[in-house]
Amino acid sequence: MQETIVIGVIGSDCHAVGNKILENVFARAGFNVINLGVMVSQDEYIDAAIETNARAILVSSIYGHGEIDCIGMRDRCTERGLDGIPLFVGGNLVIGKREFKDVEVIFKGMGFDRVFGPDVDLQHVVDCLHQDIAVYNREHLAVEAAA
Amino acid sequence: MQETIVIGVIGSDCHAVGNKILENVFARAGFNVINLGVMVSQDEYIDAAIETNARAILVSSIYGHGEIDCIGMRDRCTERGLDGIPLFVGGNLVIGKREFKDVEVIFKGMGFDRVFGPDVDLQHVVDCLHQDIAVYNREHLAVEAAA
Amino acid sequence: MELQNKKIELPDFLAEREQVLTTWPTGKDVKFADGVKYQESLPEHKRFAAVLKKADQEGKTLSQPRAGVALVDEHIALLQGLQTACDLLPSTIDAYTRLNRYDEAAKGIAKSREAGTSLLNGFPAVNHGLAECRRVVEAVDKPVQVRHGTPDARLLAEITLAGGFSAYEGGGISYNIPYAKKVSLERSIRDWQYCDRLVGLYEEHGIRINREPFGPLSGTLVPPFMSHAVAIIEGLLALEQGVRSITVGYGQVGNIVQDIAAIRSLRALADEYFRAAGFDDFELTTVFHQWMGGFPENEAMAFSVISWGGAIAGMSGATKVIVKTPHEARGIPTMEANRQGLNATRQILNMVQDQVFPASDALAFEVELIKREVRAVMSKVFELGEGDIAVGTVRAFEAGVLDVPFAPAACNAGKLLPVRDNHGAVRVFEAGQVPLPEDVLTLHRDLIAERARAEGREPSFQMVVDDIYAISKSTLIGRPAK
Amino acid sequence: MELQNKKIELPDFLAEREQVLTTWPTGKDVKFADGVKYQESLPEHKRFAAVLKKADQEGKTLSQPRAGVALVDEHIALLQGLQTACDLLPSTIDAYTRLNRYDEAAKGIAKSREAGTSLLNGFPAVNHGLAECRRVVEAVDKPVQVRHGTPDARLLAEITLAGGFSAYEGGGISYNIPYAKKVSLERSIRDWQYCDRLVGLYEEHGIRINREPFGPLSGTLVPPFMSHAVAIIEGLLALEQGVRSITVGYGQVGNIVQDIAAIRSLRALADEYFRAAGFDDFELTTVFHQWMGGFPENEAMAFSVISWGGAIAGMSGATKVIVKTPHEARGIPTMEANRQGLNATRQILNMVQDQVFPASDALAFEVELIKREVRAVMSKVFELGEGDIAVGTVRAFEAGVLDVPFAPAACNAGKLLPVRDNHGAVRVFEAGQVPLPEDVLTLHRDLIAERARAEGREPSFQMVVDDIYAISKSTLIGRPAK
Ligand code: B12
Ligand code: B12
Repeated sequence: MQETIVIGVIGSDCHAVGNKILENVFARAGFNVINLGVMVSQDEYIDAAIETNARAILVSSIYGHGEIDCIGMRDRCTERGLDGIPLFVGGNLVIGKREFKDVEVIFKGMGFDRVFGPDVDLQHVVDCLHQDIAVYNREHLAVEAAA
Repeated sequence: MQETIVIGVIGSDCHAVGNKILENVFARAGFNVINLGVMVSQDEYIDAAIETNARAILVSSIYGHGEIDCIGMRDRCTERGLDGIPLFVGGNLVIGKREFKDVEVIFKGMGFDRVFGPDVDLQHVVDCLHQDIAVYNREHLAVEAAA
Repeated sequence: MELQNKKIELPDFLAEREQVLTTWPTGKDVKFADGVKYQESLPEHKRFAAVLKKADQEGKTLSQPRAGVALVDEHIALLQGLQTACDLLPSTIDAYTRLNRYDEAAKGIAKSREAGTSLLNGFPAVNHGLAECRRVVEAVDKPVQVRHGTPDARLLAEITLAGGFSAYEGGGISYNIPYAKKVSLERSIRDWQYCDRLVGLYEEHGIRINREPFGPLSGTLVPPFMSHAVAIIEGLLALEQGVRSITVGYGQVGNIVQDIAAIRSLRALADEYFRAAGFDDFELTTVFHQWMGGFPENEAMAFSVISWGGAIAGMSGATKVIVKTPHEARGIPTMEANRQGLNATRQILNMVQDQVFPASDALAFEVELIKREVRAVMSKVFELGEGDIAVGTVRAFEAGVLDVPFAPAACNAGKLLPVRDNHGAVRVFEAGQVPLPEDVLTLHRDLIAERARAEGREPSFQMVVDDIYAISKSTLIGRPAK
Repeated sequence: MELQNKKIELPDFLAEREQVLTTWPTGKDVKFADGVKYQESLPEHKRFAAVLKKADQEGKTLSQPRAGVALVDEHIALLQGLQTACDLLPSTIDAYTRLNRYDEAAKGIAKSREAGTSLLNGFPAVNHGLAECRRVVEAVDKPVQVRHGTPDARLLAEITLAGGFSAYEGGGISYNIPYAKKVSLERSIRDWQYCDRLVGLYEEHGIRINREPFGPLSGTLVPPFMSHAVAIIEGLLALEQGVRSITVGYGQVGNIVQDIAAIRSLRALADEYFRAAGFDDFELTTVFHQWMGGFPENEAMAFSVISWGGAIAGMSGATKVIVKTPHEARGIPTMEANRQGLNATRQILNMVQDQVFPASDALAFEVELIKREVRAVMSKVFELGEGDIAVGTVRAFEAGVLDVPFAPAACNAGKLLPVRDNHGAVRVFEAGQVPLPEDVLTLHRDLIAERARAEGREPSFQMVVDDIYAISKSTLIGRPAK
């Protein structure tokens, strides 16, 4: 089954190149990719995910304001009924050159399931997606169906 | 009065370029420069200084073995009657990139009056020479004359 | 709004101005006469246009970093730390301000105060306002330019120019297409006519402000002719509004012959088009941007990319070079990293300064090729605009005649696909609707085929992707792994 | 001793060998047959000549650091740390060993053990002996070369070649003139004939050892023609003794045209002279040394010097490049600094690898100029030697026909004074007795005069001194401060 995922670059961020590559990679990996492009607001991701019944949201932030733009994203998902939807974030997430593990702590703290640096191997991300979507389908959507 | 100074590169060191420049600079500054060139042993400096009645010995070490080659130089001078002669050392004195102040401590510990890094301003060295030779002439040679 | 390339009438400008100055509270402090007086008070060595002109006359290449942080005192400390290692200073504006989201910039300022470190990717000049901008200008001893990426940069221009900045980067195309998503080109060109008109007004009052179209666009495999066309159009639009000091720009692609040919042809073409449009009293200079695409993360490797850019900038004869840092792949550089980039650049600029890149058939060929490509595109733009370059530009983007690779703007066709040839020069793989002459297209096709043969694969989007990553993975050309 | 360029008779060689092996206790472990067997056991990818040949065929430029420390385990760790960042490995020998002062080297080893850090500026291979050398070779996965500066390198060669090193740098001129003070040229040439004969003997037994005359000489403003003449002579001497893999070298001067012309002419001339001497079964490759003179202390600036060297090495088509480090101005580099130099070099090599430096009149002119200069010098050397190049070389140094600037050797005239021209190329300011054609001398004089005019001063020794310091002070040409 072709799973749907939503991707885009959050906030006021205009970096388009990585986004075009992510679309290409995930599409070739068999996903139905809804690409919102650059400068996407939290609600735009969520609208798209609800509309397309997506199984994961992948947020990019390249320009450094990720630490501000991503605040509250998880709560907003939950609020709007996307309970437990896999939330990935990747890119140059904070201002300046900082240790990746510190950056990871910040974004995990915000409720992102997976945090990736700019040099991530995208094949690894595809694997993570399959894995997390499987769990999501089993746990959350099963619960929903039962409810 | 034209003071005589002895210069040369100590040990098995073949670096000749700085030595040629030092000769040129000190000669233009008015010194009578006895240049022993490269690969000079401790005794060769001292022989030359005695022979020419020199007022200072300037040792170069560029190749990194300075820390070994310079051991005992001050004692040898004293032994051979060059009591208190101004002893300068300069160049890339030790192996590796180390803090200059640590290098200075080592060579001052060996009895060198002045220690210089490779980026020293040679005009400053000329000033130091004049100063130290004046003191040497006053203190040591006066003593000698009195004796 | 009826867009046309025509100097904005003063009354219309002033009426618009009143409105612009109310879009954020700090606007109310700006008085034009006071701005002129303040600019007049700046000494020659802090006037951007004058310093550029001198360098141009002496055949020197000046260096300039990018730098900007959230808070004024920190920003001053940063520029003071950099000015001993460079010739020209920037103030890079944060991304919220670029999109006129001053409330978010305000939040960023507050959070940065809390965090004790800048959480913004630039200096929010509008929020800080006129007096603070002057504090910046006064605290440093080199000319300062506003560098940003703002489709509607009217208020920013009002505040920073009255604030003593003496150069202003950007343009209605170059600060829309790579930087925005939904801003119409009519809108951004019109708003930049305002900025240029403001600069023209300063000019009328004896204050020369330098204007610099942003050359690199998306920074990613942009063929020289396309960025040249944009730079020339923005130059023409600026001249019409009264701008007189113009620095046309170009982002390094990494092939020595193409890069040197690009700067040479850029200068020649700009001069030619500006004169053909009836202008002859402008000061034209050039800027070379060190590689603007993805950088290697390894800092030693990054130094080589920086250095190579510096070498080509110097040998091409560019008037200034915009300098990257060893932190590029990762994040906003520290002052120290920024200084390292500048020092590396200074060394290589000094080393190539007196060297002449030899005249050769290969170089002449590449210069001629770029010139023909630019002329083909420009004449179509004029044709579409029925003689009006502003109108022609909007229609050309609609038609895909002007087309910037990898740009986010909705009004950009995105059909032009570049790829490197077997020597690393950027060529056109898919032309989309860009009207290159048939023989030129054949040439590009042949050059790309040569590479494809060498790699034993067909040219494809994967080849393009490989090229996008290449420099960050330590090569120029994205060859398949053996 | 009657010096001549003639293959040493085997019995004479063997008799001498017996004596050589007794000059330090570790010599007794060396057995030639065992050395051959050991060399035979090395896999192809650890054989220097084979790896060079492959690179040459593929048009690649390989990178090689300098590195050596006092103790074996530390030396192994160092090479292991470097091998992931380079193509070829070195073992740089310490300065005591270079002068056969093995007792002092022993002291240095002892003191290094005590200090817990290397107090020697290289790896004392003779003191460590055969088995320890093999331990080094076995611990790494790339070919290893002995790099030194030893006038009498006979014992070192015996031990290291039997120890599995597969390349040996040096020569009777290039390891005397810049490295020694009182060693006669007859002596060093004769001792290097021994080394070459040893390599020839390995060759006769099917083991190809690469030999590399040391190109840069004093590393300080050496005009290309002079180092070319030395490299060609050492190549001829080596060929005569049976050497078959030869890498001729050159130290960067910093002017792009002169440097590229130097590598091109070096290869062409070496090939020409080697063939003219009746050899046709040699493998010829080239090595480009990144700037060998004084470096800037600022590491970012040093990176630019390194990178520029890498760029030119790549574009000149040199087979390998010897890499400097950001610590160069200060001291023996740490492994990390050495890796940084290699990483920077790798990046730029990869970026220029597929670029062709365009053919131009300027380049062709410079190639032709160097060729004429070399031919003029070489024909005088042959003439002085009455056809014997070994004899001719000794007489040529005596006569100042061969003359290396700033070299310490007493047998070097030191009359040749180089200085940069107005574009940074190294020219002849005072020719001494070097027999350059009159029109060539006039050309040099005119080029230097052009610079002098530009600087508003007469050419002088001060100008030379300014050039010596220039790169370390961040410029190529030592212009007077304005
Ligand atoms: C090209 C570029 C630009 C171009 C962008 C053109 C365009 N519209 O796309 C231009 C010149 C316009 C530009 C502008 C700016 N830029 Co910029 N830019 C770059 C640069 C050089 C390359 C980016 C790129 O295209 N890389 C290639 C792609 C393929 O890689 P990528 O973007 O990283 O994406 C990959 C990964 O990150 C990862 N990934 C990304 N998202 C996600 C999400 C998930 C879930 C996963 C798994 C993976 C993942 O996968 C992607 C594909 O491999 C980088 C530095 C660098 N990387 O070398 C700076 C950089 C990103 N820019 C930066 C900044 C700050 C800006 C500006 C604000 C200007 C400024 N102050 O300097 C403006 C942005 C304004 C705005 N509104 O956004 C900073 C960000 C700083 C920080 N985070 O601390 C960088 C890092 C440079 C720096 N060191 O200062 N930029
Ligand atoms: C050129 C050079 C060579 C040439 C020398 C040619 C010749 N015969 O002169 C060659 C290629 C032959 C060479 C060989 C070696 N070199 Co070398 N060489 C250099 C280099 C690049 C420049 C030296 C130079 O000429 N500088 C220009 C002159 C003008 O400056 P200077 O020599 O520093 O002298 C000035 C100052 O030091 C000062 N000064 C010097 N002495 C004194 C004394 C007093 C009293 C005062 C006040 C001032 C003073 O004033 C001088 C004039 O301004 C330096 C690195 C650098 N500096 O960039 C390495 C360097 C000096 N070499 C080095 C080494 C180790 C060697 C070798 C052992 C090989 C090796 N292992 O790498 C061999 C030496 C063998 C031997 N027997 O000595 C190391 C020394 C390392 C250390 N100290 O830790 C250096 C620093 C490179 C490095 N980072 O590894 N080298």
